Amino acid sequence: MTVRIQAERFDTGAEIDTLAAGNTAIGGVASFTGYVRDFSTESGVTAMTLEHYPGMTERMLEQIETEARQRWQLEASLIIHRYGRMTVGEPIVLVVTAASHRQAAFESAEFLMDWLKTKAPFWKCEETADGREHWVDARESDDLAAARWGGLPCG
Amino acid sequence: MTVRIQAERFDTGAEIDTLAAGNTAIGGVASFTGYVRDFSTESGVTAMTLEHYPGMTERMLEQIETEARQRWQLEASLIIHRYGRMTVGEPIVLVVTAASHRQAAFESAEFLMDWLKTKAPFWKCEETADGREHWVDARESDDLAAARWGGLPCG
Amino acid sequence: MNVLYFAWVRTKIGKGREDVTPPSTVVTVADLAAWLRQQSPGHAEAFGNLACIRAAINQEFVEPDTPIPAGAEIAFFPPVTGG
Amino acid sequence: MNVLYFAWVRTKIGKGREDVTPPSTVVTVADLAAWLRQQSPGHAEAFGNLACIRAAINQEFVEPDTPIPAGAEIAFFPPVTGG
Repeated sequence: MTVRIQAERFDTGAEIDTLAAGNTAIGGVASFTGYVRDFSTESGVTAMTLEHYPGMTERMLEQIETEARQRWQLEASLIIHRYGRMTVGEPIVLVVTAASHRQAAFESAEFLMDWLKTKAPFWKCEETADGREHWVDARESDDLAAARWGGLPCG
Repeated sequence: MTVRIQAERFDTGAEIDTLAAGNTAIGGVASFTGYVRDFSTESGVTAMTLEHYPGMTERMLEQIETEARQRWQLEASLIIHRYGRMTVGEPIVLVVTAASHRQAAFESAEFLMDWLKTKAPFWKCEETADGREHWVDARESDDLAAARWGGLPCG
Repeated sequence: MNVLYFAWVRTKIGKGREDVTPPSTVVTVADLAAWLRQQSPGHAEAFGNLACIRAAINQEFVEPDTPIPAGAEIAFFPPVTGG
Repeated sequence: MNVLYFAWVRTKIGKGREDVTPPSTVVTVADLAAWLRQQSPGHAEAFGNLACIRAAINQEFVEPDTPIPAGAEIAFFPPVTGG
């Protein structure tokens, strides 16, 4: 059960192999890798920088991994989330879960990703080809929580 | 969009890397690898042989991959299913799906695995340490379809 | 008529494939299974409980009441246990 | 009181961390945000629309009406956009 926050690239294949190796109780391994997508035709974005809250990030990721292990019978799990500058095509985030049964592996991987997207303290700043930067808006779902504060659009 | 039926082992990591490489429209890649689990403490099973129906297997896997591509917007997908003899810890099956959006990748991978388990013409024969072999029973869900034929237990 | 067998249907019958010539009263997949059951003790054991048998015609799953077209490839096997 | 800023809250204020001494009337996270807003034009811009601000105390997300304990680490930031 591992959580890593790092600036360096990671190797999805090597991480999955390491997680599954040697534990013959594992019947299935599910993984999800998120990449920097190419939005350049729409928006001219060529790179982005992920800022995070050191200390809180590790704390939150460990909390949610504990939660996943309480909900599902997992043999092993791994979360890697990068911070810093990344260009199009680079991997950003990896979640791997291993269980005896396939449904536990799938469901827990999806649970971890959903949680990461909405609760882990990361913020994306996108760069366009002309050198300009802008902070990415939060998704609609977050606006529900926002209603408690008031009701104006963010900027 | 690839389907492979093979006796040889495969490398999950290398397959995921190949699938994702060079397509910058991909935002997420989901994968599932199924392994031969160690049941030896319960049942003494140390290896198994997967028999399949050559020709029909390829046909069914291609059908279901087409179905997945109609239901979800996928950038790439891969199914590998092995046949022949495998020992505990070896990978049996791999599904990888790549999409712009994470939900499409997750859902389609789960759909492909569910389908493989219930519709692909594979049969498991397990070996125990004392050299005996037995064919694995189908899962309960299959008994619904069986009701059309009659109602006795299989053997 | 070309018939294929897989898994324990194959091992009980003792072969994976055979060419058979059933009488013209054999029209459906269920008719063929009932007729094959009478061909040998191995066939009788394999087709002893039809609840445990699945079938395909020309590599597509079919129901027991499906008529067998001319020149078809028929396969009998247990419920699948793959993945 | 140690306050941290992230993402555009940080860039608008022009620093990622500051030590502040609010008056004793500042009890909750919302009180602190309202007081910080008056400290500079940058603060005014960052805290201009509180609907866009989230907060953490000692690295746990909190609601605006949460009282600030003594010696706490407070952080203000936009809604998260990770993954």
